[in-house]
Amino acid sequence: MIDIAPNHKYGLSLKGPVMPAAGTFGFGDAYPNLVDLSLLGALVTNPVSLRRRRPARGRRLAVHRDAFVVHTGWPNPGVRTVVRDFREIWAHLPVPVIVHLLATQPGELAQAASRLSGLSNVAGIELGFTTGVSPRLAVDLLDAAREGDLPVIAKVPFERVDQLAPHLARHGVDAVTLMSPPRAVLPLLSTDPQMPIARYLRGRLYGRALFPLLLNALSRWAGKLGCAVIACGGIASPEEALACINLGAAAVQIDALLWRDPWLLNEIARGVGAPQPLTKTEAEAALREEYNGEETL
Amino acid sequence: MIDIAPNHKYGLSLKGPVMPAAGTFGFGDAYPNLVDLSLLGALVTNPVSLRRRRPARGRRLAVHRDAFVVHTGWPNPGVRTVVRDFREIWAHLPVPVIVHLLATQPGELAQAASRLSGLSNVAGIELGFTTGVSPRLAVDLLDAAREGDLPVIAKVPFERVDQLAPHLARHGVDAVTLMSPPRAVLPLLSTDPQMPIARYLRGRLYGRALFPLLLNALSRWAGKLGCAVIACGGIASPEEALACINLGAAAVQIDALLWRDPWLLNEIARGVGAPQPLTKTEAEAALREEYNGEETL
Amino acid sequence: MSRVVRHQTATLRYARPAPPLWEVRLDLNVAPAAGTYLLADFGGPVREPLYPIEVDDAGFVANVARGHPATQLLPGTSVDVLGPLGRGFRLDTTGYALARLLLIADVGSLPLLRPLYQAAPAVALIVEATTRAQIPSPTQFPASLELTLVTRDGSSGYLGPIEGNGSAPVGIERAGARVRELLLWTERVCFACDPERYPALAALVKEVRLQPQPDFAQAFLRSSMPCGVGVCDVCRVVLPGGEVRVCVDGPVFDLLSFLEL
Amino acid sequence: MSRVVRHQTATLRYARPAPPLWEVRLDLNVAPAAGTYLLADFGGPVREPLYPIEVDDAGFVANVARGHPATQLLPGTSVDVLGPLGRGFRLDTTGYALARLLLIADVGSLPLLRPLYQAAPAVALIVEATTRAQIPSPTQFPASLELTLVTRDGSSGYLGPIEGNGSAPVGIERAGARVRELLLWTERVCFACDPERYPALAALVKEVRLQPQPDFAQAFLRSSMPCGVGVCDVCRVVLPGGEVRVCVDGPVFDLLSFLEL
Ligand SMILES: Cc1cc2nc3c(=O)[nH]c(=O)nc-3n(C[C@H](O)[C@H](O)[C@H](O)COP(=O)(O)OP(=O)(O)OC[C@H]3O[C@@H](n4cnc5c(N)ncnc54)[C@H](O)[C@@H]3O)c2cc1C
Ligand SMILES: Cc1cc2nc3c(=O)[nH]c(=O)nc-3n(C[C@H](O)[C@H](O)[C@H](O)COP(=O)(O)OP(=O)(O)OC[C@H]3O[C@@H](n4cnc5c(N)ncnc54)[C@H](O)[C@@H]3O)c2cc1C
Ligand SMILES: Cc1cc2nc3c(=O)[nH]c(=O)nc-3n(C[C@H](O)[C@H](O)[C@H](O)COP(=O)(O)O)c2cc1C
Ligand SMILES: Cc1cc2nc3c(=O)[nH]c(=O)nc-3n(C[C@H](O)[C@H](O)[C@H](O)COP(=O)(O)O)c2cc1C
Ligand code: FES
Ligand code: FES
Repeated sequence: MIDIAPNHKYGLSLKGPVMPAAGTFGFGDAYPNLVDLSLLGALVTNPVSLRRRRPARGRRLAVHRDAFVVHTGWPNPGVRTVVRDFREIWAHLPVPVIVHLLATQPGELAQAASRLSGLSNVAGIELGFTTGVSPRLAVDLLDAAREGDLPVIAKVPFERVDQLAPHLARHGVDAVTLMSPPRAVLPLLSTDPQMPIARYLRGRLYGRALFPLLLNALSRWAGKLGCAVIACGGIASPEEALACINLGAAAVQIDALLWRDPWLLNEIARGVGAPQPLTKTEAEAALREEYNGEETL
Repeated sequence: MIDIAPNHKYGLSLKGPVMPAAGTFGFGDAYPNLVDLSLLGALVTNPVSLRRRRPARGRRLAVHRDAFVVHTGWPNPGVRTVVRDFREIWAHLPVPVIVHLLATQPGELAQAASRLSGLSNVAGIELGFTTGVSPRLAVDLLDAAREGDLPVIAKVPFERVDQLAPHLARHGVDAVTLMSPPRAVLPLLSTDPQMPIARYLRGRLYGRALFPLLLNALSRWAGKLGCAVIACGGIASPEEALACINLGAAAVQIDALLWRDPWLLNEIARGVGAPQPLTKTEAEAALREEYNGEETL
Repeated sequence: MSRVVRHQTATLRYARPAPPLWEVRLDLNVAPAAGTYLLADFGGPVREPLYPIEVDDAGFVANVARGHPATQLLPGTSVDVLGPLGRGFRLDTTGYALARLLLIADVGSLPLLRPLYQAAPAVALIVEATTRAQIPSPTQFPASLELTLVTRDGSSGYLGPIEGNGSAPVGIERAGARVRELLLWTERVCFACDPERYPALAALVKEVRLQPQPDFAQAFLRSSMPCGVGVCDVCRVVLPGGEVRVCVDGPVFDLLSFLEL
Repeated sequence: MSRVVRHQTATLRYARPAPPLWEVRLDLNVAPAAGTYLLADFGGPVREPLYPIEVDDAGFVANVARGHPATQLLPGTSVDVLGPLGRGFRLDTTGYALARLLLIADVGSLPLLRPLYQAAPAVALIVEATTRAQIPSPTQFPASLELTLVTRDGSSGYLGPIEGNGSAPVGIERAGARVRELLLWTERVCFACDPERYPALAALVKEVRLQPQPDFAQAFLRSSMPCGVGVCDVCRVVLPGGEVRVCVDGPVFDLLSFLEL
């Protein structure tokens, strides 16, 4: 068992290090025959807000080579309806459920978090922040989420890892997920030859190219925060999951790449087994940069 | 002609919007028969420091799908030797030369910049910063570079665009290049089955996946800084160059993708011609996000 | 909502030009019904929907864009597919066999209705194009199909649009009366048009049939669908009749979901 | 420094297993000399170096790793290549034809010297392996080649390492004397070994030949080479003899550049 919230009164124990990322796997019932949930460490739900959110309009997917941009606006029916529709399903899943809450306003977040207290098999909250969240608001949101009694994981936007990860760790977050996807923009090509690029799509970036960016974030922060770190971003094989765990990640989330290959979740869970991260010294040695002497003359 | 430094006493006029990125094209003599320099707007040199820098040791390239990480430590023989070896070549190139200077320490940078004054056909300086440069040091470096009399372009590290681009613009930089490549890490697989990931390589990330990240940076800053913006990051076709120009980029740099296809420089130069960016209103319309109403209830 | 998701290995039989698109044929154990789809892995970072435009026991044909990676595959190549997925056209829910079926399509979306050309003893098809040149030759349709051609410029057949009203220039006939006649005649009508027209088409159906049964009129809706199982929310849209996910609630919807209230 | 860079379209003739690697043959107008290389575009984000291990008028053979995209290509596929690039082995710079040539290789790098097997009337080859099982069968070498086998464990041929000294167990012979003898005999020596050994091998050559001519001993150096024209600095290394770029200054260097001072 891996406890990713050892300082929390309940803790948050996982049988294994692999879980789906918020927004990629629904609420637990989408792949009944393609994914064996019992091989996973946890189920992370799609993002949920206090109130209902409506889907964005217009084109919402743009593919560019090995990467793609998704923009949905995180539609969801609101926490009350989600709990009503899924609490029974969650109670009977073979793995603990971590509910991803969209964190905008502390008062609302506290209400949403309190609705998750005492639900059978709901074992933690993961917070999603907007990219522009200030460090102060992020801490207020963390405190609000802790008004419920569940361990709280903060999923930190890619652009803000260096600023928010240590700050939230200092303020007692139970674990940190590095990282929510970068914001990105792609042109939407039109058929009008006069105006071939009439629109751009801004959204979250997914794809295998996130992986080297994730490893960079891990190499800077895993093992240095005093709390567990969960790796998320373009992981697509057991080897890549192990490369994250070696750098100190306690667990890994598989993101939108599982839409193409849902069985990736099980393949990675089987492939990594119950791995041991490198020691701090080993990790430092593995990352040491090799220079041939600095400026001379 | 495109003047990317209209407020500078000499200006910096380009015949066209396409140029190579620093570190990808050498000093002007590497592709004599594969690239017609006269189709370009400028030549940006490889990075140069005041003193000689030695190459990094060990493995320096790691490829991951569509992306790759490069770590060189920017070796170069120092500005004096570079000027000695290339001033004649530069003087006879059919395009103006922009020398990329590695900016670490203001005193050294001022010396390096002053060595470039008065060189025939050297028309500008582009500054490269370390990722961790503080805003204050960045401005000190900018001021140091301006002690020479050439227009100064600041190439802003990917991770620091939001912080440094507006700051340097307020302090009077002539133009900004968005963006120098993200830092990234990849595992170097070893043949030892006991320790398959014995080393990681940290370096600059290149590849087509940078393009959606570049467009995001442009969409946030081009047209809002009061100075010219040069786009750099994963551009690989005339369409992609136009997508940058539409968002307000005055010029584009083609980066390490040209190692595979050096003729890309000419293809893109021919393909974009003398393009017109969208008006501000058009660009805003093209970027408008489409939501279906915000939270309700 | 929970449903089994089939995972199959299809075999590419051929890929050939069918201007302006290409046609690919895939052999497959469980072939898709009209209006359902498969999510195929052609090497990109997301799967792509394939909509059947011809179906038989051994597989199906779908259209892809020119230059699509499928057009480069050799016959015999294995293609990993999820599906069939989604809710297709529903022709047999009323307990008795359908005798009369009406199909209405833009010329661009017409292939999506092709699997329905012989779905009932009497099938009528209304095709609308911008102008005459776009209309496929009548020899491309089965003789049994009762064909009505409509153009937006009146250059051939009736003058469109299908949902339009008003008078026509001398010598040209408006589509309106003919469309209404067929809507009264049919037991079901299946649409494959630009979705922006569905609200007006829904209003037309409502006006002609007064109280149409659920699914009397059905409309095909295209969308990006990276997951196909309802988790990614890329295909989630707000219709006047409620919020839906195209991948699992569609791609075929009751046209009346588009009726603006 | 400025030099013309050739851009060619090669044709893949075959790709076949040659355990532990694969062999690919490319047809090409200007074929590479021994020790030079081509940068081939196999669809990845950077080009990959191909080193010739067999060359004839119509093209060349190179090794690639198992699972490499080239192993999936069909015969006849076009491959975009830059080159030949770099400075290869230099056998004819002294103005007269070479009579005696010595080749020295680790078993792993041995194929790189294969194009030199008949480069002179008398060619001697010293191959070193860790153990007997790694040594290729003698039938794989031309009969004209004078072959010396060395193993690190003494399980076959002489006891290595080539650059080593000291006494050997009874019944086993050290490579040292034999290597020295051949070094005295030859007019040129070409190395393809683990580069970490080059400083010691350079010292050995220096010791045996006292004042070797430039390029008397030449050593092949492998490197990642994304650009091949000296601009990216990925292949720039500091040798004791000075800073070099493997792609344009090599891949074949005077072994004495590795001599530690
Ligand atoms: C009408 C409307 C409806 C909306 N509905 C939704 C919705 O349904 N769902 C939803 O998720 N959002 C929604 N949004 C929010 C939207 O996606 C943006 O997050 C919001 O518009 C903030 O954008 P902005 O233009 O103020 O600033 P932005 O430019 O988007 O930035 C917001 C903040 O994030 C920071 N930031 C952004 N990117 C970076 C970066 N790369 N690096 C560092 N900091 C960064 C900025 O500095 C700023 O403080 C809606 C917005 C509007 C106007
Ligand atoms: C012996 C030695 C030799 C060196 N030689 C060279 C050389 O030849 N060439 C060369 O280029 N460099 C060289 N360096 C510098 C090296 O590449 C790093 O830049 C340097 O080590 C700083 O690293 P750090 O561990 O202090 O912090 P790092 O973690 O590397 O970060 C340095 C700064 O950048 C900020 N930063 C880094 N990444 C991000 C990010 N993603 N987002 C926001 N901020 C970020 C950090 O907050 C910090 O302030 C050398 C370093 C050493 C130790
Ligand atoms: C309540 C709320 C929560 C958000 N959480 C995240 C998050 O966890 N990760 C992220 O990248 N962006 C987050 N964002 C900010 C982004 O602007 C964007 O809305 C979000 O990523 C959803 O992506 P999309 O709207 O492009 O589909 C959030 C925005 C809101 C309004
Ligand atoms: C003098 C100096 C200048 C630098 N300029 C840049 C730059 O322009 N862009 C960048 O991404 N990193 C820059 N860096 C910071 C990085 O740490 C890194 O050294 C540089 O990108 C070179 O990449 P590499 O060492 O991985 O090859 C610079 C570092 C130094 C010491
Ligand atoms: S395609 Fe993912 S929810 Fe419909
Ligand atoms: S391969 Fe680029 S400098 Fe040698």
